[in-house]
Amino acid sequence: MARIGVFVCWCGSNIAETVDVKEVAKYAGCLPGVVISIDNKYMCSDPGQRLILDAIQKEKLTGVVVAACSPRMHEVTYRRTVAQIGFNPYMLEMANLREHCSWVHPDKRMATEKAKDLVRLMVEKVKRNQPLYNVQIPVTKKALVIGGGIAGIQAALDIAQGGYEVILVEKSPSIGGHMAQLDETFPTLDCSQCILTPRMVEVAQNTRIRLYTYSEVEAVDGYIGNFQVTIRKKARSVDIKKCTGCGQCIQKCPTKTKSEFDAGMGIRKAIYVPFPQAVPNKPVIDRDICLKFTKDRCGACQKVCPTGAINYEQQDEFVTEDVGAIICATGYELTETHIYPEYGNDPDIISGLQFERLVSASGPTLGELKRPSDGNAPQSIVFLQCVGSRDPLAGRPYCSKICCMYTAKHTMLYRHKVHNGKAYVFYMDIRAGGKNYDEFVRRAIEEDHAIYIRGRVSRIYRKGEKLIVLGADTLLGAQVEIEADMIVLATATVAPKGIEKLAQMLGVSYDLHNFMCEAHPKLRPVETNSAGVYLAGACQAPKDIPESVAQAGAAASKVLGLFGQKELSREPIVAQVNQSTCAGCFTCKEVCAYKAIEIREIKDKKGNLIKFVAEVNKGKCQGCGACAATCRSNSIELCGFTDSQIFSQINHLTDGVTIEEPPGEVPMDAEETQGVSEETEKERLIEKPALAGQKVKN
Amino acid sequence: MKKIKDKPQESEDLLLEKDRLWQPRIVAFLCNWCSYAGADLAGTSRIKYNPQIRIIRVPCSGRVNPLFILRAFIDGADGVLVSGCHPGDCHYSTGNYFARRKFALLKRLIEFCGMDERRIHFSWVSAAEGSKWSQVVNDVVNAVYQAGPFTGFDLPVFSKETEIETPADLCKQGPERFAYSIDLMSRTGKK
Amino acid sequence: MKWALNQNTTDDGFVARVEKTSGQNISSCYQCGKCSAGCPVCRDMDLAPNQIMRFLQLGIRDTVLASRTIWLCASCQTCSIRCPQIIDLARVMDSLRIISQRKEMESAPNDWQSLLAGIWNRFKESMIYILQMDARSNLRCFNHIFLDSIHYYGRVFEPALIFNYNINSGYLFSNFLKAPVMLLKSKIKFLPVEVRRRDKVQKIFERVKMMEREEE
Amino acid sequence: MTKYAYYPGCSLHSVAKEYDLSMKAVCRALGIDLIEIPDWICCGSSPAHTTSHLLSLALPISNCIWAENQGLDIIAPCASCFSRLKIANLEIKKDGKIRQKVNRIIEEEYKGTVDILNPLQLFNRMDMHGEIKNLVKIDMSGIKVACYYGCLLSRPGDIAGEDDCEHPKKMDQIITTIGASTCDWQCKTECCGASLAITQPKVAFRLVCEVLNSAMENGADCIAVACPLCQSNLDMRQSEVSDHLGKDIHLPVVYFTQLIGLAIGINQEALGLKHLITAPFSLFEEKCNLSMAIAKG
Ligand SMILES: Cc1cc2nc3c(=O)[nH]c(=O)nc-3n(C[C@H](O)[C@H](O)[C@H](O)COP(=O)(O)OP(=O)(O)OC[C@H]3O[C@@H](n4cnc5c(N)ncnc54)[C@H](O)[C@@H]3O)c2cc1C
Ligand SMILES: Cc1cc2nc3c(=O)[nH]c(=O)nc-3n(C[C@H](O)[C@H](O)[C@H](O)COP(=O)(O)OP(=O)(O)OC[C@H]3O[C@@H](n4cnc5c(N)ncnc54)[C@H](O)[C@@H]3O)c2cc1C
Ligand code: SF4
Ligand code: SF4
Ligand code: SF4
Ligand code: SF4
Ligand code: SF4
Ligand code: SF4
Ligand code: SF4
Ligand code: SF4
Repeated sequence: MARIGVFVCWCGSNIAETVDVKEVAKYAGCLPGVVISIDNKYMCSDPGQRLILDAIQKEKLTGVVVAACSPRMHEVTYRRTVAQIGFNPYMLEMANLREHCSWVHPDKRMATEKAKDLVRLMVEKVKRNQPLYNVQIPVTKKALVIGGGIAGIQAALDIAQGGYEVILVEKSPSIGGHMAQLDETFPTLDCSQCILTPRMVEVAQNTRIRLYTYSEVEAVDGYIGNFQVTIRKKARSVDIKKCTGCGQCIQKCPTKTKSEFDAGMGIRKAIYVPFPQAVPNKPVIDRDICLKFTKDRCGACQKVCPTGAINYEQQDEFVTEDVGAIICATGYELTETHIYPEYGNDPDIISGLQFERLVSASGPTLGELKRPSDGNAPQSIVFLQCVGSRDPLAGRPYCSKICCMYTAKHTMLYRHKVHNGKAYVFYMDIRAGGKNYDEFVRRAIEEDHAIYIRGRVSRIYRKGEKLIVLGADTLLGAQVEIEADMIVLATATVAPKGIEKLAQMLGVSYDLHNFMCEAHPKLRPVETNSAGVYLAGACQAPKDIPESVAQAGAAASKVLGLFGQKELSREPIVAQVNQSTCAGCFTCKEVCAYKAIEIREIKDKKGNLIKFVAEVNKGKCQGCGACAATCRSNSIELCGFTDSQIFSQINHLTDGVTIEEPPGEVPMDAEETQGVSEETEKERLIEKPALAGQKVKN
Repeated sequence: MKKIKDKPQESEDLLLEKDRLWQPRIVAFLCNWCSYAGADLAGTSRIKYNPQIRIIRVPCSGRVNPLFILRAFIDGADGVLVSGCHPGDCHYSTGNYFARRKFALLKRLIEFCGMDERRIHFSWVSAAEGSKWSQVVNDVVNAVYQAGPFTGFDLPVFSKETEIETPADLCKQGPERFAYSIDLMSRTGKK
Repeated sequence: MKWALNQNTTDDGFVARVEKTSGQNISSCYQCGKCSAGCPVCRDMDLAPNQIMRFLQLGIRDTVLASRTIWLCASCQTCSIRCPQIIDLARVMDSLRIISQRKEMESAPNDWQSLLAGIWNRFKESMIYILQMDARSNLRCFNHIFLDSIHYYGRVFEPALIFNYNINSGYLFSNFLKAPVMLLKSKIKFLPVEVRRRDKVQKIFERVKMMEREEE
Repeated sequence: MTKYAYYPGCSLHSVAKEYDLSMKAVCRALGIDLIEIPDWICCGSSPAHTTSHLLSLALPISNCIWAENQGLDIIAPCASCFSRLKIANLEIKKDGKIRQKVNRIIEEEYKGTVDILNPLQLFNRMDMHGEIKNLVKIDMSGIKVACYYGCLLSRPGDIAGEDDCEHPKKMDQIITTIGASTCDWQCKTECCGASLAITQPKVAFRLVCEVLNSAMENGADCIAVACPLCQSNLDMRQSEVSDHLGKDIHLPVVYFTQLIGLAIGINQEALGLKHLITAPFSLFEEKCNLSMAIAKG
């Protein structure tokens, strides 16, 4: 039998002024199940709290209702207090007499009536509370970083610095990401390679970092503190341990293709190291074009390799790792260059990234600016901003954020190479909000004399040697036609193709454009709604290097914070499945945003499968209750907010209403449940068709 | 709805008289993170509103089972309000979308049962919208007051002459109407 | 710089009307200028197409309606297919022409005499425009004669159309010079073909007018 | 035999009679039955849509009723008619309210089941390329054709159908099918200003100059069109254009159906070549070894 204590707080005069607290306490004392009901001037004060503790001990209370302020204010306080004497904190509830009553209803009679109701509802709820225990989760103190761009590199280094092990998975043959492809970087114009390469080497040398290049995450299981990840190490066809990186194989290889690293501006072999500073600096065979794999010929590389490192038989390898936290730093891609049919697909129209390669000293032209069609230096060049960005027609209304800045940078780099050349920029707005950013753009305009034209370009076509650019200057209100030798498109930044598969694996939501979603845009920018998974860099939204690095540091500090704890302790407000009634429909699984619902097999003693049921992973469940509201057989409950608790509140809304258990409610005892629900199930089955038939006839 | 039509026009005096006799009883299901906090803020800001509302706290509007609402009416409520975070702001990322879909369906059902639609309300109130909360409460109480005491469900009776709307019928009424029903189906159905 | 905006020059009702007739959201234009950049007629216009949008956004009715641009637009739709904000600017131009012409659609011929009378009236009217060097008369004039022809015959009788138009527009010789060539190539038909259901055509015109008046 | 309703429109009965003739002749040869919509009325062309939206829907739709009752799709060779018919149909399918209004105006019940096609789409839809190829008798490989689509066949997107509005290909495909070569030029879909030809001749003239000049520069022998407005606009002014540009422009502007007709050996007279203002005869005589005596009439 329930023994409930009610404690009504005056809150000085805050409550007592408009609510007759004495009357409320007296009323509460008469409610069935209440054994003690007291009022006090300040319940949260030390003597007030003592009152509660004494009553629990003296009256052997099974439940406590504190009728005071908002539970968002002091629930934690009171629960902590009662826990001190071994009373289950989740057997305590608060009735909100202050924020929801005395402060908002001036009429004393009405306020008192409402206060009585609120107390009554809580008494009824607490009668149905069950003792709950915090969920303790052990933590594997090893992190996984996916993506080896600047963001991933930074995050990995920071975590390793903090003393924990890191696994860095990169899908391409080398780490470095896009930053490795850049020439000089805004807003300082320092050389990208010079600042990036040392960090890459640091990654390679750090003993706490395990590097998997040419690898991809295949599966992710588990939850915060306890993830199991499967990594596919794609067959490199070169034994990294044996290879010395001498490069003889590459020299001998007869097969060529366009280099991805050079954004298609240069060529590479079938066996290749993507760029000279690659980490690891060991080649890989592109099996799609290698003659050995396509035509079973050649084998030159194997013949020439002094260490016998080439292995054509190598297979994809799978490794499983246990990690406690995951940082996703998979970066971005650019759209294809020729996305506007009205711009055509002339070879002299290139993307910003291709331009970077063309001007880079390590690029295919060794830094000499040559246009693709005839190798001449362009005497006039046109840059188009917002190509495919801020363009609902192309399906991307968002701003790519980095292109205003890199276009300004490109005009400078161009003018530094071709001193008398003319650089035109078509822009809509210049977005240069950052430290020293606008100054940088102004420098391009004022010192390097880039000609900025406000307007979009409608058409590009070739006329002999030249490309004709037909644009508008909206400040003049006139058309402009420019004869250009080369055109650079600031194409939109997009999420990497197929990244949604990884996001789904990680349980991270992604937006309309497949950028991964942070838990809160302002206050939790590096967390995701999947506990233990964090974001860094351009995978979340277009970002430049400073921002990517800042976010990587933030994500690393979140991981370090997590690893600093001995064990994770979580509130027990989680869902629970009544597996005897669960029909295994898994509707709950579909509504759970946290992928907390798993499929469990129920087997008999002989090990034969009886049925599949839902099971809640307490590590993942965040306690939203969507599943409980969805289950059609009422087989899943949210602890602390069970149907029975809520129905009892509804039930006692009006005085004098007969107290009956609502239909469809799950009785406490699972054994009983089975019989009942089977019967109702049968009834339903019989009744349904008959009903349907009737309706049609009428 | 039938009830509105049947309701006789009442004079000012009568309304005043009724005012003394009857007060609507309204249950509000508020999500813990936004609307409940918004109601708290109304309190800390001392914004006054109608006391005829009884709040039941739930973690998320997605926790609200439509049965809670029906049950509330059976158990003597005259009106129900469900309030959660603004779309896109859900603490649990998608809970309020599920809530929205469920309620669109429930609303149809409740209208079908002949219930005055002024009895059932949904709103988005954020933790920063104390004054909006008080406004919502007053609006809801007013609407329910207009609807009068809840006396029970009033299922429509289909005679042979009454035509039942099927999707095919909707088609006949022109594409907009049909589009609407499809839209409704898709909104209430699964993602 | 020209003076454009104050509270006397704006007319929100006008913007709403343009939005309704065209079905386009005027405020979604972000002034990128791509429409003007590709417009084949832009260099002959007094306001570039994106400027028309801008004036509309600000609700400056008179400047828009007085602009040559709306009469020069060739309805080629280049702007519409390339606008990043998916605005059908050609439709906006159409709506502006419709709005500007609405008043003048009243009189319509129902026999030879009134057809002639109509032509004579338009002649007088357009002479006035010509004297004022007003570009928009041309298209309006053409539209009326064209539609009158359909209204009366059910089809366009092109030679008469061009002939009438040339008289009316004052470009007496521009296309008229082509007539001999066209005759030579036997491109011109001498007798108009009348459709049998002429009354029906006339009904269509009347009902359209009626419904449009209802809508206003 | 495949049957289609045929909507010639005003132009094909007057200034563009050669389009009418050649279209019918080619269809006959390909086994396509064209049935002219009885007692059709004008589609209203651009004067209607720049004057009244409802009128611009009601006029075209009143012509579609017959085809709908017969269960036929409509072929509208004139690009302007095609565009008006197609747009009206699309709008009516999209918007039930508009449909009701239009039905009230035309006092008939139109459901919008008719599909509107232009000849390019027709040949493409029925996959006529193989058949045309089989019928080709004349070697056309000597001539280089600039296929000109103009505005009305390529814009807006739902008009162009499967074709790309910036780089349409359907006409080029047909021209290559009959053995001639096509050229890649930038004015394929540029506006020729036909709708301004009468009201703003100066503007139209500038646009014509640009189109003709570009075709010339890209080495075209002739321009193929599928629109009477483009045809007359580009055809009529070539002597003035020559004066203006200071170079001799002589580019026959022929309907693509006339080219098909020639290639598959249709009776030259039936193609109405003599109605073209810029005479194409010497071109065909020189480059295709054709005797054009009959065509000259
Ligand atoms: C033309 C151009 C010029 C620029 N210039 C500048 C500049 O001057 N200054 C500046 O600050 N910024 C500049 N930027 C922006 C800069 O490139 C980015 O801010 C930066 O590269 C973002 O780093 P990241 O690590 O987030 O992403 P990335 O560099 O894209 O790295 C992501 C890495 O993850 C890997 N990856 C992707 N998917 C997977 C997967 N599923 N599994 C494993 N690995 C995966 C990729 O292979 C890649 O190595 C420029 C960008 C462009 C396009
Ligand atoms: C009008 C306006 C509207 C804005 N709107 C938005 C918006 O809608 N969204 C958005 O994201 N951002 C907005 N911002 C920006 C936002 O305010 C800032 O990004 C944010 O407040 C920065 O936080 P902070 O902690 O860095 O600095 P601050 O908020 O300035 O906090 C610094 C604190 O340090 C204290 N302090 C200063 N010096 C000392 C010292 N010597 N010793 C001890 N304490 C010191 C100050 O008293 C202060 O409390 C807006 C800004 C403005 C001006
Ligand atoms: S030749 Fe052998 S050792 Fe040298 S780089 Fe190639 S694989 Fe490595
Ligand atoms: S076997 Fe393949 S990778 Fe090796 S040299 Fe030949 S083509 Fe190149
Ligand atoms: S950053 Fe600049 S160029 Fe890039 S999309 Fe945004 S506004 Fe356009
Ligand atoms: S200073 Fe402020 S208002 Fe101006 S461009 Fe920068 S962010 Fe915008
Ligand atoms: S919705 Fe209910 S019955 Fe279905 S799987 Fe989940 S718990 Fe089981
Ligand atoms: S309570 Fe929410 S998070 Fe937990 S299992 Fe149910 S739906 Fe998932
Ligand atoms: S193209 Fe569209 S958005 Fe750009 S200025 Fe023109 S109408 Fe406005
Ligand atoms: S439709 Fe009119 S405004 Fe638009 S591009 Fe063509 S001529 Fe210019």
